[in-house]
Amino acid sequence: MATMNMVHAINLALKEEMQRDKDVVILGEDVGRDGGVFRVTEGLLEQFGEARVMDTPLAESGIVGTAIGMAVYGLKPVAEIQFMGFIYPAADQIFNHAARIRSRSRGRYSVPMVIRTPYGVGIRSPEHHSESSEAHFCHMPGIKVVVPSSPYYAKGLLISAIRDPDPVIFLESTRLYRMIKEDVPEGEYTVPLGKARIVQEGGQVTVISWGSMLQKTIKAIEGVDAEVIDLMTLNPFDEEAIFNSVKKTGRAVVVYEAPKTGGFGAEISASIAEDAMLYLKGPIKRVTGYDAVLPLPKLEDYYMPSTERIRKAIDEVMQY
Amino acid sequence: MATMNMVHAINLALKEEMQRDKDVVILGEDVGRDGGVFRVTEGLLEQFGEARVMDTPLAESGIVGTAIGMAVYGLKPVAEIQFMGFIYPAADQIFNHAARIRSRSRGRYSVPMVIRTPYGVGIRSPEHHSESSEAHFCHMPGIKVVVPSSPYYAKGLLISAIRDPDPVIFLESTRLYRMIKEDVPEGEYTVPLGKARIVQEGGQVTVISWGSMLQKTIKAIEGVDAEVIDLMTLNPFDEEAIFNSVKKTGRAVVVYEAPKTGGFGAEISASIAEDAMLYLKGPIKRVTGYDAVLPLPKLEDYYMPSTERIRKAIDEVMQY
Amino acid sequence: MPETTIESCEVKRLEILSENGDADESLAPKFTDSQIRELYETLVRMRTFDGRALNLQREGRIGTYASILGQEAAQLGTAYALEKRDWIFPSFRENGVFVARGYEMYMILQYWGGDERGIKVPEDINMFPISIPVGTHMLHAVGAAMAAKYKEDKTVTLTYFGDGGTSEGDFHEAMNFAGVFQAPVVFICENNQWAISVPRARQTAAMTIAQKAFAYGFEGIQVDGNDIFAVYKATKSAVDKARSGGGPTLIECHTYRMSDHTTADDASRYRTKEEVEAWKEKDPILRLKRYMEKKGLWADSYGKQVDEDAKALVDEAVKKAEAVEKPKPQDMLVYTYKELTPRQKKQMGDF
Amino acid sequence: MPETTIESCEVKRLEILSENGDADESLAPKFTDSQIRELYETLVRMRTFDGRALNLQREGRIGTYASILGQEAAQLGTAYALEKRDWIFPSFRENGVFVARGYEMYMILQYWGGDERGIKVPEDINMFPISIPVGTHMLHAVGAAMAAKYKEDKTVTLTYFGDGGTSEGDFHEAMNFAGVFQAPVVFICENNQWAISVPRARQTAAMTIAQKAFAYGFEGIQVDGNDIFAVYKATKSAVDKARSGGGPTLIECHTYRMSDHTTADDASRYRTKEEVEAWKEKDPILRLKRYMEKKGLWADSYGKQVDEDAKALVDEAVKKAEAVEKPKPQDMLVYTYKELTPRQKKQMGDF
Ligand SMILES: Cc1ncc(C[n+]2csc(CCOP(=O)(O)OP(=O)(O)O)c2C)c(N)n1
Ligand SMILES: Cc1ncc(C[n+]2csc(CCOP(=O)(O)OP(=O)(O)O)c2C)c(N)n1
Ligand SMILES: [Mg+2]
Ligand SMILES: [Mg+2]
Repeated sequence: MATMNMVHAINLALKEEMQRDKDVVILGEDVGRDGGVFRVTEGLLEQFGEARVMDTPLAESGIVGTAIGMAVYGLKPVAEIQFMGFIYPAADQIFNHAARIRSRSRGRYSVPMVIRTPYGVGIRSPEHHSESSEAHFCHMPGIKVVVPSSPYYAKGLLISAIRDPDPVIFLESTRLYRMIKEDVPEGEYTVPLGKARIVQEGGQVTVISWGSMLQKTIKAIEGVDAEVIDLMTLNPFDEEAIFNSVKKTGRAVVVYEAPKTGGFGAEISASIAEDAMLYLKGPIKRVTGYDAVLPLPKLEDYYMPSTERIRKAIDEVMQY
Repeated sequence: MATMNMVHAINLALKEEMQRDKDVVILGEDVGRDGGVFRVTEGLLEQFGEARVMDTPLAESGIVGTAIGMAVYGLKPVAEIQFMGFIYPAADQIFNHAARIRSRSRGRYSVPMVIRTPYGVGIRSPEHHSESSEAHFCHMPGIKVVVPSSPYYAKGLLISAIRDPDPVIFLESTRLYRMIKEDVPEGEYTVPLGKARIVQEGGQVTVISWGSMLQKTIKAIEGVDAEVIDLMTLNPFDEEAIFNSVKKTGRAVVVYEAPKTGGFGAEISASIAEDAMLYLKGPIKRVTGYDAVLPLPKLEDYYMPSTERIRKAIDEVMQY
Repeated sequence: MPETTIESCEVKRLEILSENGDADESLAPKFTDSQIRELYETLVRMRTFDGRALNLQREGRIGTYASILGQEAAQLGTAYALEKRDWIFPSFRENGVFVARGYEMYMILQYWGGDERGIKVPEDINMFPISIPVGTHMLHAVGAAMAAKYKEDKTVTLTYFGDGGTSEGDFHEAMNFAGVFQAPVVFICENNQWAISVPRARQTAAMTIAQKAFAYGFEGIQVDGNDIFAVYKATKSAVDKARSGGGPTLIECHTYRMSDHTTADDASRYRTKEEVEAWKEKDPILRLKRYMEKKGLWADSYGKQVDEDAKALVDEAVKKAEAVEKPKPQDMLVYTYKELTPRQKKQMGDF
Repeated sequence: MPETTIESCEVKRLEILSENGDADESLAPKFTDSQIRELYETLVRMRTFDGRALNLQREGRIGTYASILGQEAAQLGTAYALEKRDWIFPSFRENGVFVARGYEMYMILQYWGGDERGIKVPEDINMFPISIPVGTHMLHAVGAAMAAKYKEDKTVTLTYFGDGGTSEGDFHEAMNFAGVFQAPVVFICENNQWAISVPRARQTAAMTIAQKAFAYGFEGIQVDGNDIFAVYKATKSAVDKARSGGGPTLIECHTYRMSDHTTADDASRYRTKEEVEAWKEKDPILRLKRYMEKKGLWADSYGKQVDEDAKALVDEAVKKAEAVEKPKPQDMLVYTYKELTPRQKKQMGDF
């Protein structure tokens, strides 16, 4: 057991899975010689060679599209998109192909592929480097979406994602990459996809978040009898865990850093409003990014949900 | 005043706007000589010439990307994407550029462009020809999304969209194209963007839908004291109209034909659960497509929300 | 050193079998008589199938259908150059390739009839399902070829697309990845002169599609796509090259779409009868028949028999397709993921 | 007619000014002495600005920054060939082009300092904001050129991108639309041999970037990108051609990125010192200086003065940039649409 940050935990997961299974290959921009712009794939080219760690041309659709072909042929590609803001050129390959090939071929073909990509506000990057566009991929049957909130869960979830028989988008918060260190076991362990995690039990209010917002949430609830849920897998998401908690607390707050309108937290609210409404004492509040283009670094702290904004929402729902 | 279907109403809007303003140009696949695969642009090449009605190469990103350049330069392009299932190759141009250029340039440049595209289930088409992926574009600040539900509104909304200073995605239900005929005035009239329409007043339940689902909804409410809202503009949507209605009725049902999870109706439910919760008598139900890849024609009727399914949801919420 | 030439390229066109059935024997592939017959019989089967599918659509017995009329040689000549272990990634117009590869014809009809079970490719056919989004599936062929190379499998992948498909960004990325990774893949462009209503000249300002390969550092060649000998020969040498580690090739089959784009289209809106007429004399099957006549491989009774056999096979396929039970509504959910999600399980209860 | 050649292409490279400052006068543009001085002074201003920006980043006074070191001639030689009415669509590495076009230097610093107001282009400069998504903005240049053509404006658009940018699908679509619509656009590829850590040879298997134009039916040329005469001459003739209705041109400026990719990068991880050293002798400014020496246009006092003037201008820009007031949080919302949405109005209340 070693203490490590999320970059190292993810690197370790990749290394161990590549050792275990020679069908696991990596491809993307700068993933090889450079070890990735965040160093997540550092050392893998040296250890596994060019045939398994492929620096590709600068073309996201090409990366995902060829990864689909590899997956269909029997490999387990782990593709990297350098930043989530640059995933859109690959949207067609993800939505119209990766998500649908199992269905289109009635199960004859499948796409056991992972797309890793850094996301989120908080490290003072240029435009397009801080987006959280998970909602798009959660509205696409056939795709799974996973977001770890700490090194331990990052490793366990990534191993599950690599072994999953379906395509998984794996989102890595740039803010978390080097923020937290945690004990992470060497060797195999998995954290199951599709299951949320109760980070802290509580009785008065349920606060649901994921990825980098979880850390903010934990700070925000100090002194409140709150149940905190780390969703971990957004698609398919763990309705049951949410409903059970809301049935107990009668109050819910959802936190996400994407623009408010149409963010994935809307689905969570809507699900509660549909299936657990009768247990609610008051409104379901959302604490989110603004309905604006994500600003450049000078204003990014204003954009991102803050501990104060989360706390304010909790206090508001506690009034009911 | 002539009676016409939606294809003709849209064609008329295009023709009149092109007559009025020579900066309005059309581009897309097969929009010229062929008059569009649904004949929506029929006769426009003959009337306005090749320089204004441009048959493009088969490349959606190219269509939207060049339209952005035209818009920035001072034209008002109306781009056609042949089917909504083929809009994804243009996702990057829409999300990372069209939506953001005003913001990026602090108002120096803008993108007064319309992207028209046929959407929706119901005409027995091959794969990818029946999708409703409006949710993606509603989760993108800087983009407007408009969906008419009848010929009259199609014409008035399209004229508003063309004159709007910001990029508008204009969704045309293939099922509605030739289904309804309606009186449509010749000459200029506009239907404002951002405003919903109360199709029928009622006191017991609010049913919210748009586009082709509105027609199903109207059938489904027979004999119920329902208030029916045609949202018309999904982004930005008319919260106020919804809240006002829900405050009156205390019950809400949202109908959309996209896959349930993460569909735009989730945002509507979530908004009600956040800002009008205290007026609700019971859960907010959603009647939607399934969380599945849209099936080929043999099963499409099972996929699409039916009058029966809508009615069932209304009956359910009426029990509270 | 002022202006110097640092690179150059020549684009070739290969023709072997002329319209009146004469073959340049120095170039012609060394087919046995029975192979020639096999080619002819397969071409007829493809065309018979295609004609029937068009009829079925007109009668409302299947949905929208994309005809291969005129493109049979381009489809068979390419597919015939592959081994069974090789992989095919088709677009939506390769019905003939499916037939040529021994895919059950009734299943093709089932697919166009609106039932995805028709495109569940049997385990023993290395072929990918039909891909409707134009220009996108070539990337899968390249990725599969990269995987084959990594696994040292010595299989080749081959992918089909139209002239219109070359305009999509994914075409570019597929070609570029293939070049960079020296993937064992063969790109077949069926340049049938039209992308729905858009003529080839409006699709790209390049004189040929073949020359586009130069942009990616590998070879491109144009062949007379109605000349099955030329198509086969170019493909065979590209496949051999790919298999032996020589990397990708682009082959432009210069042919013509004799039908409407699909049954939902009316080509008379945008092209002249004369243009279509002019291509009739270039018909790929007629041409092979003339060759067989000249070679003494032809008898009218043989021709009749081939037609009848094809018709019988297609008749049977139609019967079989129409006897298939309707899919169950639940089917739409079960292949989304390997396992149903909790929410999908609830949704199954609706039926 | 067996195998015939149906098309061909030659790729040229243009060099005028050698490393030691000798120019091929038969090819050299007819610059006046004062123009030569203007070029030199602008190059120095660009480099001075760039060096200062790198320092400011190191001191934490601006954010991530992308250096132009080594690419000054490619940026100035191209921009200098334009008229004021012409339009530029830059990528993220055209800081030098901004300087050359008279864009306020303090605003460029403001932008890289994380404040979008720095990229609000003044009304009298026909330039588009920096575009970060690689390879995507060329389409805007093509669209603008199509619009200019439609309006019969006789303006030309010019767009910059890197070698890496040529791999994106949008590059392909932009080039293809430009060819089909004969748009008055000039494509400038600053091939600086690297896309972050990926070397040019791994970006495409083509020998040159220039040859990619052949795929779209128009001309491409490679120039020595560190030779301002060659860059200018090729651009000027492409601009003239575009303006007179001759359609698009692709110009590959063969140059080198002397710095790290950005301040967030460490190039020593993936390339050798020797490679970088070898390019130092090819320096574009040094080369022009040597030319000026040979032409009697040089004096050390002049050189010193130019350096000092540049430094003073940049000093002033830094001061101005750092005096700008912080943006207001509300600013993030107000430029989303022409008018605030009802929901945004509520959100404004948060600040
Ligand atoms: C990405 C995408 N855009 C648009 C379409 C609609 N569409 C179907 S076929 C076609 C034309 C294809 O032309 P080409 O590639 O030449 O193939 P052909 O039909 O001639 O075989 C179009 C525009 C599509 N299927 N996919
Ligand atoms: C679509 C997209 N993908 C990835 C990136 C991240 N990225 C920024 S610059 C760069 C390399 C660009 O190389 P090149 O085009 O050669 O330009 P250069 O940096 O050499 O000027 C990459 C991968 C991006 N900005 N946009
Ligand atoms: Mg075609
Ligand atoms: Mg570069």
